[in-house]
Amino acid sequence: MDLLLQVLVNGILQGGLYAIMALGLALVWGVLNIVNLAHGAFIMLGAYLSWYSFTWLGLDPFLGLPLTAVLMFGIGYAVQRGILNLVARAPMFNTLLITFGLEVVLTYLAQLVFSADFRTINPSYSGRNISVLGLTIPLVRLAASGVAILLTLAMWRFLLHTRLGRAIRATAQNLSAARLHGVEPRHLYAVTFGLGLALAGAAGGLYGTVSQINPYIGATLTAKSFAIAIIGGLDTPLGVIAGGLVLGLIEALTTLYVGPTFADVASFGVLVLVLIVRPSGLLGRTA
Amino acid sequence: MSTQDSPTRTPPTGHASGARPILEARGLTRRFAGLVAVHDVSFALAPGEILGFIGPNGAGKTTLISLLSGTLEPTEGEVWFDGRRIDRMAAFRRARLGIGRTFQIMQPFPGLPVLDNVAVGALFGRGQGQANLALARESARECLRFVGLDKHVDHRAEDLGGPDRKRLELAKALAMQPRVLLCDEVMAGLNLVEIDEVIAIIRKVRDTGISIIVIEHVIKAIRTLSDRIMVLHHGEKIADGAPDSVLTDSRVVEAYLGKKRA
Amino acid sequence: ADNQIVLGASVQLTGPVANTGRYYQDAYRLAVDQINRKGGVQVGGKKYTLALKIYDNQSDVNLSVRQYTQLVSKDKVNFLLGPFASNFALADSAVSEKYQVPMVQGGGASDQIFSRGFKYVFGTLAPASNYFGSTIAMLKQLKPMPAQVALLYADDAFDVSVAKGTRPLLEQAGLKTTIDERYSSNASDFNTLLSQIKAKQADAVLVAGHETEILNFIRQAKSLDVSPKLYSFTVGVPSEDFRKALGADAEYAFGMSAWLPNDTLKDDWFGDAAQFAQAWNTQYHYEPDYHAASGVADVEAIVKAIEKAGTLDPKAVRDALAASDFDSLYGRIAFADNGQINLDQMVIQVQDGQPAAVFDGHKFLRDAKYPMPDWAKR
Amino acid sequence: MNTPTPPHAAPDVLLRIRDLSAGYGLVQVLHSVSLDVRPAEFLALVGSNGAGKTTLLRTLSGLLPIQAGTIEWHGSQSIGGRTPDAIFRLGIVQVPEGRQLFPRMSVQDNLLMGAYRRDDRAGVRADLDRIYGLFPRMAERRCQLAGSMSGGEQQMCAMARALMARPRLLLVDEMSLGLAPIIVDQLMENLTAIRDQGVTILLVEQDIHLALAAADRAYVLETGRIVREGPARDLIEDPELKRAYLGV
Amino acid sequence: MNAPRILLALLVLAALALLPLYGSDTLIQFGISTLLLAVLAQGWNIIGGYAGYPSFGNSVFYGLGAYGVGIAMVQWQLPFAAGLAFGVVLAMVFAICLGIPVLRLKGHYFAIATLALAQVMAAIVSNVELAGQNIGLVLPPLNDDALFYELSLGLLVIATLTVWWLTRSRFGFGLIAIRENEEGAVVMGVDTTRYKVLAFALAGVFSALAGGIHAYWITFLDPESAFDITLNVKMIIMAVFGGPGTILGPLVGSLILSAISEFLSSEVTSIAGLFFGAVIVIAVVLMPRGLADVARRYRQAGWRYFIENIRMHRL
Ligand SMILES: Nc1ncnc2c1ncn2[C@@H]1O[C@H](COP(=O)(O)OP(=O)(O)OP(=O)(O)O)[C@@H](O)[C@H]1O
Ligand SMILES: Nc1ncnc2c1ncn2[C@@H]1O[C@H](COP(=O)(O)OP(=O)(O)OP(=O)(O)O)[C@@H](O)[C@H]1O
Ligand SMILES: [Mg+2]
Ligand SMILES: [Mg+2]
Repeated sequence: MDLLLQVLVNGILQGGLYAIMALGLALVWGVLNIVNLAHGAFIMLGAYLSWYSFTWLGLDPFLGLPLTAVLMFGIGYAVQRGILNLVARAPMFNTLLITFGLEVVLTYLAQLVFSADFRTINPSYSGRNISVLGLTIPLVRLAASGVAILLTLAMWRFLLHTRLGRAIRATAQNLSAARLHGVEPRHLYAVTFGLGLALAGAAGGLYGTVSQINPYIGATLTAKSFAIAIIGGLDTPLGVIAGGLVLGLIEALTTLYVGPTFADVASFGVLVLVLIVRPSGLLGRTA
Repeated sequence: MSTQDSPTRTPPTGHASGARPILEARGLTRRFAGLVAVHDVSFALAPGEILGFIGPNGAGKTTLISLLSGTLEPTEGEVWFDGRRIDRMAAFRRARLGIGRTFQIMQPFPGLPVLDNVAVGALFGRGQGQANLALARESARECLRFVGLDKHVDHRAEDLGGPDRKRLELAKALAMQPRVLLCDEVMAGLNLVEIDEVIAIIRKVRDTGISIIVIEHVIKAIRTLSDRIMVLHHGEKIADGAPDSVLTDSRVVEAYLGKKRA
Repeated sequence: ADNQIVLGASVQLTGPVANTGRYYQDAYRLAVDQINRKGGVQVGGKKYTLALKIYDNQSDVNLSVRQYTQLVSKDKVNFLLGPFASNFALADSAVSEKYQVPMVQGGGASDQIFSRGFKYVFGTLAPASNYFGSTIAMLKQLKPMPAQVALLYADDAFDVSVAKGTRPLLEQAGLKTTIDERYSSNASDFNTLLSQIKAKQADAVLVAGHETEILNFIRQAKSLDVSPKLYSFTVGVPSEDFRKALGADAEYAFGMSAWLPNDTLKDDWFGDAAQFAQAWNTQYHYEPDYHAASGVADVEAIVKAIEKAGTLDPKAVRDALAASDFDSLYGRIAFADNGQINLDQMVIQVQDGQPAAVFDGHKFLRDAKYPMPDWAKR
Repeated sequence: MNTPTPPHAAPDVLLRIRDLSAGYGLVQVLHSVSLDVRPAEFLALVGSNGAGKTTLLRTLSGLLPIQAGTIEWHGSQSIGGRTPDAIFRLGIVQVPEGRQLFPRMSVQDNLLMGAYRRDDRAGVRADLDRIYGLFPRMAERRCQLAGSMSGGEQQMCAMARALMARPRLLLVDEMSLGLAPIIVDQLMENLTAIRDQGVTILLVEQDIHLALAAADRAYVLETGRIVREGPARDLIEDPELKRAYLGV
Repeated sequence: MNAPRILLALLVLAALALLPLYGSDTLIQFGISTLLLAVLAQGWNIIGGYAGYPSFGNSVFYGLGAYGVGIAMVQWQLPFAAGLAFGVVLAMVFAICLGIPVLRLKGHYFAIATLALAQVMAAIVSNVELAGQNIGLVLPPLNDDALFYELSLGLLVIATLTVWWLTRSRFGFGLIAIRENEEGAVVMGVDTTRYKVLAFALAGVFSALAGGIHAYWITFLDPESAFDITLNVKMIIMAVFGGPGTILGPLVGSLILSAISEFLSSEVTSIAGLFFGAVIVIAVVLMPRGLADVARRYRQAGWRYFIENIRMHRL
């Protein structure tokens, strides 16, 4: 019983991290209709930025998050304006291909610049934990999930209740109508992509506090993010939280009851099921 | 709902001629989450008849057409075609039986030449014995001539202008050699002269023995074209009968035409 | 040039396995340079220098096969050195077999490589099935002896081989296995497994996996406050990268190595293993581990065989390789009939930030820090 | 039919189009179109299918590039080369063909998108109330997703959204397409009311009767060229037009 | 196709078929892997290019084909041909059983669903005793690259002929209709489900054959290499680069990209990956409609073609 509870707690904490990993992907996908295969690579980049700000500037990884996010926003803005925008109206495959190309470039650049060494962001409190009712709750994970959920909620409020957020949603739904109402899509697209990467950057920073980092972690993270975004639905950031938690719990429970190698089978199986039964995701609205 | 032993009823309302209806709906209902788009609608279409559907926006006209053509499944009710029950039949089978439709939001094959757009109908429609591409293209050409689109056979469908697209929709449906043709607002956005042209085309189609349902908001067209008009409102049938009597019905005027036009 | 002997290899310089792949490139380079500096190779009275041709296979097996073919058929290298990792060695050894060019490889330990009856592949890593052998021998001598063992292994050919070999050893030793789980390679979340370890109170945890996973495993063990009496890992512990990434948390981790930079290991070219480690450090600014030493031994084995055969003829050199028997900085090199070396794994443990040899398969070389203290008490 | 030279632009011209050519890529649709829009007038633009009416509106809004000619706003400011959002900021607002709502946003969010470029929060609030007064149906449905409404309601929503931008020139394309007659009449009354409040209206309409009955002045566009221009009342009686568009 | 073109095609084919006589061993090996990749791209072309369903799961077929050969030859000691047949059967069963639900999804969703299937296949097979679990299967080596080369070439020719037949058959016409507008196709009588599943299965058959040949050639397979999901991206890139929905596009695309990649990995070795990524990005930006479109329109537009392309496709 205790074990089950502990495993559920693990799953939920992991789910919070998953949510923020997928949030940027879902935003970019939902709004720009770009399936960003380089998303994981950008998370990796964010993790490295965090690592450098921790080891070189001595910045606490949580305090360093805003810095990472701002840098990543700038990178995202530039990448969208300078590259992705060039194929914004080309057939769908192209964005898949171009983001794949970006992923390859980023990964290899990362290996050149950062080397293939493994890194960890290891602040003094990284291994601390608190005990509640016989359950062990890792502090950093708790904080990371907390930050993740806060950021997701903030994103939700932003999209729903601010002018810019509304414009982003509007552009997602009808580009030419948005242009006819004063939206400058080039700027807005770049801002959206920048936001997506800022979130990826934050996700990377948080990821680095609980996992090791190397140039090749991207692909797996991209795949995970897909699963989460689709299970939760692209419509609302709240869906992403749901997707993250569902995935975290499925993985934890499958590992416990069936075996760790089935965790992927189970999570991608659920993904396919959700797609077939409810393509708009668990919390998405059916059109 | 059982497929076999539903008793054959006489159509609740019908054209004067006693012939067996080619297409019949019995108690059709379609719900979308929390909304009844079509509610218990029954009607029958006699062979060679032109039946007009009108009703306010959102009344359920397009939904009804989709239930008949099979792009939507009814929540309740039955559809009969020439003595066969077809409401659970896949859309493509209905097409092969001889139900052709056009779409209010036009559905061309955008990247294909106009000719091939229509050839799809010839290859897969009721005349689908025609597995030969060349023959299919030949009959497509004929259909295009029929609707007056033969100048544009080589254009890509997406480059056509509005009215030509409407014509293309018609030609595609006709190439299937349908026995029933369902037209959803093929005249919207045309001017009066063009409307007259389309009216003439539809009449010619009827003269080849095809039964037709037309949805239209252009009152002049629906009045001249229809043998009978059925009015939907909030998914329910509120009137059904000869054009003149239906168009002066007070409920129809109030819900649809407006006092100014009565 | 006609007084050159060219050795060819395709290794992982980029891609997910690049982290370990680079040891092989660095080892081959250092060995070749050192041998040339010491006068090259004597073949039938003539002096040859060694040259190296290395390709990057981008961690792609298909590409590596192609590159080995290119090395043999187009670049006409004389002999082959190996890639890293068992699945690569498995595919690439087929090339050496086909062209009958000897390949000495120190990157693949899986038993399959040597069970195909191939004549031209030689391996300098200890057999995968016996990786945990010495560790289990040590477990029996520890006080208190661990009662319950957890065995975790990644789902790739090598680690599954390790697990397969470990199970009977555990049984013979009379140790009870409470957890025996395979996990996906690249898994980053070990929380559930760790919670199970804690719940089932496993005393000793044996993990066969990759360094990335092991880093995550240890960090998560700390944050979940899971402290078994002992844990031991197939990889990571000997490498400097591992200790740098974990810092103080690397302490107490057991591992294994067939090699440590020990001045008792004498060598013709480097003097001894300690001097070799020094040379490596000045050259590359990181510490060598057994991958590195095994890579150097590969080059040395070829050179010894050439000199013994007195010709560059691949068949003759192959036969000389099969009959190898010499001491190197890596240990005694003598291949069994299947082409694989059999070295005993030493049990090592991170003590005061350095990997220290603790147990040699039969007896303790120094005290093991056992049992591992609780995380809170470190 | 000969192209009438427009009377020399009076000082009170809001939008002056001269010799405008535009189209899609290599396809030229508009050929040397000249047209004046005066402040606070209700101007109709009619013509058969494919004449280029939509193309003209899209060019005015900056969705299509100008191939030749000039468009001047308020005497001097040129529209050529401006992006749609810049043109929108001048006060030129379009109700596009086919409504083009933001389907998965609420009615209220759609209306607020109309006010995307406005910074006066209080003013936006006030306008929202005013417009809910003008379109009571929208007030009822303010939380409904726009895409789930019926066609007529969607058209109303599109009009209301455009008004939220406080347009100085309102371009309306094919207002009546696919709408029930009763709704068409209702929207037409709304348009006249808006004009009376000082907003200039350029209405593109297939139904000539409808357009000419409500407009002050009208232009007739035929295969990309202006072929007629004058007070709407006069054009209704024009025998040539009757033959071309009314089929009599 | 006119006579000179057919003649040219035959000449090229003859030159390719005779390559083992004059080509180096590496060239032949490069040929085998390139031809097999081209088969994959061509197979993808059927479902992705013609039916418009961007499958990211064709690697599953490839893997099943490989395991068909592996299991038949290693576990049952059957001949190679029987292994190929077994692999094809596996692929067809998969295409039909999973194609029916998954082909109901569209666009990105279909892409992701198939990607997910590709992801789990490795995990599933690694639990199958018969398939050697994670350790994989080691096949008896057959040192006859010329044979593998000719087999691959033959397979590619058959795949290409099949695609050529598609373009002039009712079946292919139906697929194109589905690609252009599925809802429109249904109401015109196209049995979309059956056609899509058939296209998926057809793509699967070719991919499985390629996988089978590859497995025997490389003599070793494990779940990770057999169900390598990056293979999906590769075949799609090649097809899209050449021009999806054309007969020769995928073929030319894979030839050119393989050549570039091979050149890079032997010439600039450790930054080859970097360059390859950059080449893809640049190629997509300059010609988002594939080589086929360049071939069609380059003659009129010349170098301006690329600039026009950017102007046309950017926002
Ligand atoms: N897929 C759907 N999901 C939810 N509601 C739907 C769906 N399709 C139609 N509806 C709703 O059903 C009702 C009937 O729609 P339908 O399209 O049949 O109307 P219509 O009579 O054709 O209207 P119009 O004259 O505007 O074309 C509308 O209120 C519409 O919003
Ligand atoms: N996207 C496009 N690409 C190429 N040509 C186009 C495009 N859209 C329209 N056209 C062509 O431009 C011409 C004018 O079209 P436009 O839509 O402006 O006409 P319209 O007067 O608005 O007609 P309608 O009454 O049908 O709306 C037509 O011949 C049409 O075929
Ligand atoms: Mg309708
Ligand atoms: Mg128009």
